[in-house]
Amino acid sequence: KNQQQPEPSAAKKETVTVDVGALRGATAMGMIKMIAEKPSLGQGVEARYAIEQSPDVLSSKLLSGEMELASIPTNMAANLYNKGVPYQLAAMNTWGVMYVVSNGAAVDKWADLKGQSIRAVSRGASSDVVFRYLLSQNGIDPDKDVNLSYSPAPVELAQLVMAGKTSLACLPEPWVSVVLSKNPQAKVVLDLQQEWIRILGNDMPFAQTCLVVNRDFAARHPEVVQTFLKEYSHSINWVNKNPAAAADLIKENDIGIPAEVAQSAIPRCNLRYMSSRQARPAVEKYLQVLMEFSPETIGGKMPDGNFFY
Amino acid sequence: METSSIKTILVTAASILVMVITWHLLALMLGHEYILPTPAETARQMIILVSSAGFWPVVLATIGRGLLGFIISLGLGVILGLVAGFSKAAYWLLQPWVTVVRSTPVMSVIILAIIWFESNLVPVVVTLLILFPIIYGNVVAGIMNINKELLEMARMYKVKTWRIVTELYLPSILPFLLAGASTAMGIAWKVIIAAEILSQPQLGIGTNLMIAKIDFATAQVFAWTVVAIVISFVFEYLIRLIETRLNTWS
Amino acid sequence: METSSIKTILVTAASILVMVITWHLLALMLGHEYILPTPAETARQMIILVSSAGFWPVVLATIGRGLLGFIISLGLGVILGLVAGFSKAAYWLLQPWVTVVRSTPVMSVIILAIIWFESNLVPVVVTLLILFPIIYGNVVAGIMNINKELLEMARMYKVKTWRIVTELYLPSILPFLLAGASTAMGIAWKVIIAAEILSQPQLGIGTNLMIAKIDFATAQVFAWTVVAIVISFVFEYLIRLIETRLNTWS
Amino acid sequence: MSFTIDHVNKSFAGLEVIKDLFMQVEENQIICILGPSGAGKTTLLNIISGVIPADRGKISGFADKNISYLFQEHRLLPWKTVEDNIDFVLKDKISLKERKRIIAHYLDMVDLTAFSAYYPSQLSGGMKQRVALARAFAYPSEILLMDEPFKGLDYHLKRTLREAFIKLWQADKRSVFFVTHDIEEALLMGQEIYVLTDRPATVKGKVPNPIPYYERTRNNSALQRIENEIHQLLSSRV
Amino acid sequence: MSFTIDHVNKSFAGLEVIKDLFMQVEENQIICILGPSGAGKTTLLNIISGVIPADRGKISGFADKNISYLFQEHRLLPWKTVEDNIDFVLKDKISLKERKRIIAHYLDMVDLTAFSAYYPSQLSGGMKQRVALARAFAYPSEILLMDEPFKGLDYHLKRTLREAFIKLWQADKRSVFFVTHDIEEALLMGQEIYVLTDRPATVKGKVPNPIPYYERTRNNSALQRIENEIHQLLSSRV
Ligand SMILES: Nc1ncnc2c1ncn2[C@@H]1O[C@H](COP(=O)(O)OP(=O)(O)OP(=O)(O)O)[C@@H](O)[C@H]1O
Ligand SMILES: Nc1ncnc2c1ncn2[C@@H]1O[C@H](COP(=O)(O)OP(=O)(O)OP(=O)(O)O)[C@@H](O)[C@H]1O
Ligand SMILES: [Mg+2]
Ligand SMILES: [Mg+2]
Repeated sequence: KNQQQPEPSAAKKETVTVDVGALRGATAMGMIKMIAEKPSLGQGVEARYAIEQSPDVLSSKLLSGEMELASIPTNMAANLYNKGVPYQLAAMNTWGVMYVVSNGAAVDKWADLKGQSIRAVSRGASSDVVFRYLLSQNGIDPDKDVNLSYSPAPVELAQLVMAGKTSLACLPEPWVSVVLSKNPQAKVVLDLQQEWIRILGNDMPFAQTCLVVNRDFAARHPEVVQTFLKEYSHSINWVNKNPAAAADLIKENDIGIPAEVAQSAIPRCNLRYMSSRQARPAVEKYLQVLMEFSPETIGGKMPDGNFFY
Repeated sequence: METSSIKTILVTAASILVMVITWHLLALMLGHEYILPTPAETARQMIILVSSAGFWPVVLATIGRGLLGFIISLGLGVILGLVAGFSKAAYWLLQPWVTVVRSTPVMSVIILAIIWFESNLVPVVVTLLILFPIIYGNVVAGIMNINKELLEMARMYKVKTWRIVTELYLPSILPFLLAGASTAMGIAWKVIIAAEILSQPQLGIGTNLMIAKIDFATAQVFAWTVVAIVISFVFEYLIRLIETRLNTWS
Repeated sequence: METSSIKTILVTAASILVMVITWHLLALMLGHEYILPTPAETARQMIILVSSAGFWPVVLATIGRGLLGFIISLGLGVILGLVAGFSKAAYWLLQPWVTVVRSTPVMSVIILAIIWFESNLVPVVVTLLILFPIIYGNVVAGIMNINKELLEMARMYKVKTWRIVTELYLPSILPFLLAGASTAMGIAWKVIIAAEILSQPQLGIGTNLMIAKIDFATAQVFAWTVVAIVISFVFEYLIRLIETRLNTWS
Repeated sequence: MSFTIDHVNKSFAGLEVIKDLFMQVEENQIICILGPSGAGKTTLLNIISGVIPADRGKISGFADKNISYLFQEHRLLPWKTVEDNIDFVLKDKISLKERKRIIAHYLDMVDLTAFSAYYPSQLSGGMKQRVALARAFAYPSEILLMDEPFKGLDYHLKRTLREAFIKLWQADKRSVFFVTHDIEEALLMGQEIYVLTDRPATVKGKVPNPIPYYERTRNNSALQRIENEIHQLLSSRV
Repeated sequence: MSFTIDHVNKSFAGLEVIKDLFMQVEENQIICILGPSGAGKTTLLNIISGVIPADRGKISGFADKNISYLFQEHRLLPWKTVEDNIDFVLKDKISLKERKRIIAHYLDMVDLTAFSAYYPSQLSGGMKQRVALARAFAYPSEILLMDEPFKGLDYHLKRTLREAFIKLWQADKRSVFFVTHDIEEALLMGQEIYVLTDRPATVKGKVPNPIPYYERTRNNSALQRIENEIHQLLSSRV
């Protein structure tokens, strides 16, 4: 479907289609201005934004190389790279959206979690690994000292918290905001991002999601990628500065975030554009932790330097 | 007949009433609309849904997929079932494939399905994976339970094989086939919606149900659920009509 | 008997071989291990899996859930099926409930299931929602097809109702029941795994399969899938054994 | 006490099968019923037994009685052995020990002792008929409805069973309604022989047969007269 | 050409049913077979027809022939009407028009013209038997295997059918193997009457019956002699 030719200069009229994907939810948030306004990425370049609702659909498009650019979890990017799927980390966009929400449980420091029942999302996923890592760094054995149970998706967990059926939940944004808006009892008690910074002494929280670019596409159309990254960084900055306006766009474009909470969710989403070179140390730190704790989540090894675009 | 069908309707209505009341009480008990909305709230949402412009295309898309999956399952189930019923060798040849189709988790092959088929067809394929074994199993059981004496008679009178199949085997397995078909038809809607949730076609009850779910519009989730149940009711009724039409002889 | 069972094994083995070769060729064609691993790679993963310490508890947990779901479905299906088969009124009372159970998408009620049951039991409940209608439908069909002359005979000779149920109805519906049970048993593993993916219990093939899947450890996904298929094979064989033991008379 | 079948009518979807059929018979008699194939004999027994209702007319004397109905088809449970098929109708009524004795007794009578553990599918046509016969005899009843009980049996067996039946009846008199196509059988067994018309069945005539059983032999001239009477009745037009 | 059943043996799970049974019969004859219930007559017909194989022994002359087998049970398809049940065995062999004619002819012969659109479940026992009979007659065959064809029929119908059958056979001679329990029937129909022993069945004796059909009446003394011979054979011990 990419009608490009080997030498773009030879056929300038040729249109280039750029498929950009993200999963419904926070990963799509920073992109909302682009989704809404579809800024030009160059002459004859047509960008198509697909916000996938089903992780399987997004996965299948990445595995079959159908996407040129996509916003996905960083560990998934590393994993795909390690498996030989031709995607590179183009830029960082989100630095952690994980919070512990309490629904009546008296918790305000990590030690308070000991002996508690906590619900989290998706056993074995990177967010789970990070949570377990932070627990164990605080001297809490995730398998013994707490009673962890899981929901398949954040929606169900959010519903449980809203209904007061669980007293502690480790939730991602924007579901945190949803819960807070619907259940006045609920409050954020712990911020996994801050805890990460505290424990690892980094200046950045964990590198949760990133933008990947198809390697072949990047090689063929570097200028398109450059333009995209510029627009993307714009978009993220704009969202951070104009949460209300961003919320309006989110409402208009339905990216799976309940419009009422988008505005309050944005500050907690830690959206920040960072080029891949700049982000590399933080990303590697993050991947290193995953590597130690659960190597499968990043494909069994640390990605080499070519991972970074 | 007249009074008994009135009775039937009354009993069914009473049963539905009890169900709705139970639902209402449970909803009150739970007290959280976003977990279990009341029937009234669901009804309100349903009215909004049904009167919205996009309703029928969505419903028809799902019905189309369900029917397609069902018909392919029926065709494959009957043909392969007959083949397996006829020949022991064919049975044992097919058995591993049927077992694989029957027990392979959808999750394991969903990515393959999405890559190989377009998102409109994935639910059809997934439905096939559940409905086909139901129909196949019942057809094979029907053949195993065929009246061997009638078969001997037909062979003795040198009736052509295709006549034996269509005029002796098919009517014999009909009760099994109808049981399988009616169960399959009932389950089809649940399965097709689950598959639509996985593959997210543009139009589909599953797609809408998932969107409603993510938006915590639980009443809307239940409204779509009721739509699915109503579809199931309608097709169940159709199958029952076919059943009585086919069974004039006993 | 001896030679025919050897033949059976050969035919089945040949069929499995063809399947594995097809799989291998498809895997080569696709050329991406993370989309479709080769049988060899899957086998390697299986060996790693089976020899790991956590393997058996996981498998046993899933088998336990599957069996529990199956047995409850069987019990409910047979009892309610008999009740519905006996009395038209009961049938019409139950019908709406069965339709609802049969066609309600799991997604719509998963949250209720999570609230009402613990995560170990949720898969059992979800399995029930699919297996019960299969067995119920077949039992009802079996009763509809009961030999009315035998029934008249039993009534004439004033045989007690519970004897009529156990000694006339049950053997009569056996072919239908076995067809339903064997289909249900086959589908059970697929369903239980899907449900484990939804409820994520600590131990369970579905939980592990899902983790492998989000890690793109596709060979491991397929290894777990093969485990599910093997379980299905084993239980299919057990059902067949029961079938031949129960059917000594024809 | 007596039985009355009082102007019974029965139609199946417009086909008149029984029309104004009237019978009044004494208790504890063997009533033989002759009539063309498809006349309505089985339908009559079905009405008497309550298996199907009459359209019009009344029957009296049969209510609350235990009835052994030997159906026209054997109606054996295919998944039960010969023994268990008989036991099926005796259970909960008779003690185990007594049941064993009764079953053994009647299996011996129909010459199937060696086949007590056989399933119906392993029996010959006549053998299945005999099991059904043994079941009807074994069941403790006041009324016996028998629809061609000895069909498919050979000459000798028929005679043996006929004689055994008479002996049984003499020892313990029950009311028997005996449908047959065999005129000789009717002559040898019946105390009253009803001849039915062709469909719609009604009583064409009834021939009493007061000859004591021990005198009913081939050359008994009184019996021959009755036989002629029956033959005349059968061939007469109404 | 002739048929040979050459020392055939058959056992079912240890139960010896047919033992060294030998028969040699000419073509186009009516062979009647008498024997006790459960002897092995049906088993013999099943072996002849190829439904079941013999354990030992050979049968010859039957291969490649079209056989009309009137089974001991009616074996009608419950979902087909009387007419369609007969049509079922004629289709693809005979043109539609001819089939209609044949079906009408034989339904008339068994007196079921009015019931051509009935389903088996709506027929009486004797009527079902007659449909099976019509089907066997209608099917174009060289060999007729008939297992108690006239059972369950009334006296008059039996006679009519017997006569129709003889007439049919005289017009178009076929080889008939006719199992019956009715000695009179065997006498009136058979050209050779085989009497079998009780299980295990073997030939106890064979009685030729050369009397032409028009002379076979009740008072024919030659026929009575044959009857006596058969009675003696039946009661003799081997
Ligand atoms: N499948 C079988 N398994 C075991 N025994 C069998 C089977 N089929 C027939 N038999 C036995 O073979 C014997 C002969 O049966 P067959 O049906 O040939 O008798 P028959 O002479 O036709 O008797 P009838 O006059 O009662 O029809 C019987 O004792 C029967 O129990
Ligand atoms: N369910 C039914 N529907 C329609 N017609 C029926 C039904 N049952 C019986 N009949 C008709 O009723 C008539 C009498 O049947 P019945 O069985 O009483 O005859 P019968 O006298 O017992 O004959 P046979 O001696 O052949 O057994 C037959 O013509 C039959 O076709
Ligand atoms: Mg009758
Ligand atoms: Mg026989």
